[in-house]
Amino acid sequence: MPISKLIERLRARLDDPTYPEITEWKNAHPGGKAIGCFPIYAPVEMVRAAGMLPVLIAGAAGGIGLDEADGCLQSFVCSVGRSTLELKLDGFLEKLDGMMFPSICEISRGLSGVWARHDPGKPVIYIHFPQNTRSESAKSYLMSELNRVKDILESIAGAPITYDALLSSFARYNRRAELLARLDILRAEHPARFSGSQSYVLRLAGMRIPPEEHSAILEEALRELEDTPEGKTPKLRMVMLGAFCERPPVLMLESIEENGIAIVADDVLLGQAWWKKPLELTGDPIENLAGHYLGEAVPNAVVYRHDGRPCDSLKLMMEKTHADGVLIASAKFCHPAHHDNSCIVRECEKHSIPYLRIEYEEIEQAFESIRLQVEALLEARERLPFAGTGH
Amino acid sequence: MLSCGIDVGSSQTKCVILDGNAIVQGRGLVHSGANLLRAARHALKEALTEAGCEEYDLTIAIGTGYGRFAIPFSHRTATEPSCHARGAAYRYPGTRTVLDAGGQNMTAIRTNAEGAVLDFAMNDKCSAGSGRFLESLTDLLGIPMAQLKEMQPPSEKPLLLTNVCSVLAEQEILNYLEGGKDSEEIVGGVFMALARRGASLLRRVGLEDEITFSGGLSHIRGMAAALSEVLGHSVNSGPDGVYIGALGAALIGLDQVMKRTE
Amino acid sequence: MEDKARSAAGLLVDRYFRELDSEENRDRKVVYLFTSGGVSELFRTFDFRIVMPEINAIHCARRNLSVDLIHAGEDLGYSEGVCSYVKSDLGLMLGPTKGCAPFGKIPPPDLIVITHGGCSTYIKWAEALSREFGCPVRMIDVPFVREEGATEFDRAYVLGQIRELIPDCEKISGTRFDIDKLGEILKLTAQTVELWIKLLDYGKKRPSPLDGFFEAVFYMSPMTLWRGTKEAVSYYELAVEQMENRAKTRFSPVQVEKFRLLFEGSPPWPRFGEFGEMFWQWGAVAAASTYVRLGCACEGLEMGPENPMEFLAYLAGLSYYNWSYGKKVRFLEKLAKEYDVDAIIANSVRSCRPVSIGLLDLRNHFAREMGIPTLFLESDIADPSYFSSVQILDRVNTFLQGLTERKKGRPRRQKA
Amino acid sequence: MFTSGIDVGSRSTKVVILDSSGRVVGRGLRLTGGEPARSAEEAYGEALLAARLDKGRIEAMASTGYGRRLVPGGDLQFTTVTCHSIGAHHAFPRTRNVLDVGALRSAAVRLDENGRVHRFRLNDRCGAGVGRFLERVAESLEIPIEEIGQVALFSTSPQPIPSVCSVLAETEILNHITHEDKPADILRGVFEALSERVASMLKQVWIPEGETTLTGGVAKNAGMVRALEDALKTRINIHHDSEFMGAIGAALIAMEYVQGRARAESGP
Repeated sequence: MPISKLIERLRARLDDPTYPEITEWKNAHPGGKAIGCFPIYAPVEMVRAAGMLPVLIAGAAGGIGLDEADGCLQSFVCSVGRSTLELKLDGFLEKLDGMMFPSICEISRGLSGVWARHDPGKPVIYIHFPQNTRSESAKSYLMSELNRVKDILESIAGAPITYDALLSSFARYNRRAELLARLDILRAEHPARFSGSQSYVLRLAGMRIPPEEHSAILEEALRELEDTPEGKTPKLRMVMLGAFCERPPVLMLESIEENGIAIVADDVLLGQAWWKKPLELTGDPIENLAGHYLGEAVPNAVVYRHDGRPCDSLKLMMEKTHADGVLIASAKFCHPAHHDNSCIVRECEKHSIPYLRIEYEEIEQAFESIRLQVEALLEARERLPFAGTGH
Repeated sequence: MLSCGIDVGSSQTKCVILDGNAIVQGRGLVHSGANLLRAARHALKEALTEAGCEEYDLTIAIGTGYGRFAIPFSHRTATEPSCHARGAAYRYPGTRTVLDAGGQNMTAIRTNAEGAVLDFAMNDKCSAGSGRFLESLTDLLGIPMAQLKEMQPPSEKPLLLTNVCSVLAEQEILNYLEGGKDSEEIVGGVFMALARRGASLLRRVGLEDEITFSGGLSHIRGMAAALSEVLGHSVNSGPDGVYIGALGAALIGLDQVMKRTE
Repeated sequence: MEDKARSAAGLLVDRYFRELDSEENRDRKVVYLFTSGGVSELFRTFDFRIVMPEINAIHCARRNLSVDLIHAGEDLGYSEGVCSYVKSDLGLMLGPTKGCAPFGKIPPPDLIVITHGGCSTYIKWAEALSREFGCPVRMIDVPFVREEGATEFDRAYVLGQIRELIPDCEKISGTRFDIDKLGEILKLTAQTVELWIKLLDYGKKRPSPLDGFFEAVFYMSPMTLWRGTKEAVSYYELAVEQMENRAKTRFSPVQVEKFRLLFEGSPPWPRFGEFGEMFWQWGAVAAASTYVRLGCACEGLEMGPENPMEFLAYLAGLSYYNWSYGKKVRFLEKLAKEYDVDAIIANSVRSCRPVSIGLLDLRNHFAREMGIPTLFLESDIADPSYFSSVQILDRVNTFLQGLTERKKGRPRRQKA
Repeated sequence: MFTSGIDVGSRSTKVVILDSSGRVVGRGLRLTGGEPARSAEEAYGEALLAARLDKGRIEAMASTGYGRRLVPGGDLQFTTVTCHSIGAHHAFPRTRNVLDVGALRSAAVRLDENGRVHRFRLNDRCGAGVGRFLERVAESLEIPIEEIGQVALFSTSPQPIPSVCSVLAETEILNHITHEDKPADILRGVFEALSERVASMLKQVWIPEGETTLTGGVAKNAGMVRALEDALKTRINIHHDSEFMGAIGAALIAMEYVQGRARAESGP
């Protein structure tokens, strides 16, 4: 079916808080278990290798009010944190057989603790990814963590996770990463054919299904895009940074793009594009995974980098995609993003790169002030002739 | 013997006068405005006239509400939750849980048959001012309060307002207005949003039958309806809900006098 | 009764800041170290001058300097959502003041050590400082402590990182590592910790001779700034002695002790005095608080300084704010019991997630399941604009009046 | 040749009609309320009446403000950021910093040498709703909104309002009222607190050389202006039409549009 149709179809069920995909998968795989994973990156490869379904649980994206969660988390906690808990408290996550929280930030750490209180009896797995990535002891520590998680996952799955299973799971995720990369290139080259919001929907579709099924969708998309006609050329090509954890609403990207801005690259759903290069398919998979995390994770705001330059990813993206400007889009109350943004802003000012600094919330449904800023930016760039004549 | 309770709230000032048998003799309700002392006096005057007596007839006067310290003629002050618990337990004897929704704060209170506060939870700092919010909503939408009071929560899926902050909620509403939503829908959405917030506060202290809705918002029919819809449970509420705080204060006054006479 | 311990602590604080930039210390190297999980002893061994950015922020806040510094921080591009400690410290160091605080000049760093103990903001904070001062950054990543406690792997990881720090410290400080010196320093630390716990334990007496929060935070400064020195030991000997005298005379900081409270959460520094008054005027004393124990005296030492490096790694893991929700709750239950408190006050501070996440669940746990009245409050550690006196006072009064009524033998609460 | 600009704000709707020299010949003002389209229609009628013109004489019309899309017959639609900047620069050609303080939203704009928008910021979460807040304060103090500015000038000891949140600030104000503090002092405190917020927003785009112009209804508030000048340590341009600046900007755009069209028709 044409890409627009495909997107439409995927979008229809994107934010269904009842997670029908899990039910379908469990029906198709009797006795199968599903593990929820809080953003950004949790060892999904391992979950899949255990024959279980890893599900990215990144909030409810506006489907529900946060009334229960507001009784547990203060209003200065990011929406993804609050709405993820809301899903739990509203009973939407009963289908999950366990929940994983990576050590990305205080919210994730905190939730891992509170979660058990609201979901007694079900395993809550907190995994501490070493922040001191260049310490000699980091690798052995991460391996011990991964092995600890492996044991828990095995006990949930009721079956051991073999090395072969791990390696073939790696292969599946490598495949998906490769397809995503091809789509990224296509988008950067033909934003008028394949928009940022479309690419985003394609990636969102992968949150609740196994990587191989996601890959199938991506392949279909690639086929369709071959002979999709070009739309009208965008007024401005921008990369979007800072939205690596909390999902920006699809509607937000659309209302940005409908004004003639093309989002040619972004860091949303970063977990899907977590590796700089494919996972090794030989040797000790646990060691591969640990080594890969310490060496080959993409630069991001929640893994400390000793060269300590949050702007690396910016420069990289802009060169790769010939972007004109930067859309600094961070979730409200996302500390890691807010810190890095101040550097990115300074970088943009220094090289006089046009930029826009916007804040969003996953639960938002109206984007007037964002649209206002986008339009104002474009009006300013279109250099209305009379400005300055001063009469 | 007469006991008087005065509840000086952020937007309204209420007064209730009880006789020795705790029968309501007179009530007063005025806009608080900038001069709380004046407001208290006016409310008291209204109540006195209705009770057909003079200020010196009052055996005791108890003040409550934000402006409770501004009332020179009150002998003692009590906090809102104590008064609302006491008042609610008296007005609706089955009461075990109270939601007091006023101009500034929403408070959920768990109480017992005697109307003592067992536990209470107040709204998050960032969701203060819900009552005032409804007021400002009226001029944002250009519909009078009287009309707002008659409006009902939506039957089908209500508009979802995501902001707890009333300032940002106003912007959200503007976005909806621009999106062509009509006032009915928006007011309904606001009712539901406030009700849901109240419900989650109530759950924080533990829902226990019966539930009584008191304070300034409680006599807005739509709000009460929305609250019981959200809770899926009937809620005591009525036009006199706004007086419950003052009633409680007056009852606490009676207790005082009784103790003294013992 | 005058509070000798408090004035002595004040003098030690002043001396600390004075010596940071004093003439005779100019040639000693400077390390910036983050408090929570920070192992100052290691750097004492190399005779570093130790600057603690959080402590700078606290002292700016206590002296009501934060507002301007926070604005300075925001002018650097840090948004309204960012931690107010970070903004005021960066405002102080990188803003117009360029590190000159009224309580002393903060020297620029030769080395910055991130102790990632419970707060990833430290990382960003350190990055910002190193960008400005162009000095090396090292890290001690202390794994989040799960309910079942730190594992051998956690400790091995921390130990490994500390070992790796030594060559850098030697290079920068130009001093060779002397494990015996470290051992001596750690002995002093162990003594200090034992004395500190002894001091806090006086809160168990009725009436409590000290306020375990509103007074103890001031007694805490030497624990943070002078850990591992003779000064610290002799200070706490003096403080313990004062408490002993107070106890003998049944002295209570609130004259007549009416309520015993347990405080969870950080102090709202800019309005701390006002905050304390709200409770003291009701005769409510903090028998205990978690904040004063967060450094390294949470539950007392389960291990001695015999093996210095292992002990160091152990100390790094004791940061309360690096504990998971479950572990915190168990600890609070223990304190509530041992200190026999009437109620718990949970103060959520907007800036600090590690402190605040879970406080509402904690309130519900204690108020509903445990039947211990618990008040939830909101303010901030350094930004006074998030301290709404009227709102907080109203809540405190309501809460304590409720306690009074319950004490008056009003009907006991039924279990929810 | 006449053009018109309509600024549909969250609180009030403003309309101006300009003649070809860019002079304002007619103004219209209405509360926006629940039906922006109607309010705009009425304000437009008022402006036409004041200008003694009939619709036919208006060659082009541009709209701005939150309700710009709701206005019938607006040929052109532009953001408040652009329109206020153009208006401000038209009124004070040396303007480099524009501050538009509206009822719910505020914007700070830096213009380049040619008066084009260079950088801008919108108010952050807790800084929102300045204009609305002032209305509520005036209401709770029972002083007409037009007068609060003057009243504050008589303050002798301003009362601090530390809260950034206008909702909580209201409770603090209430508290001052209970303690019977002088309205002048309360208001002065409010203005100082608000200016702090607005100033910190402007500072993010601030350029010291060049003038600063304040637009929007708040500009008529002497007390607020004074407080802002103190906070920014600079003089601020205030135009007697500050409230209409957005509309004027829009009308100027409409004029350029007409002239551009004319040039295009006459050909090269």
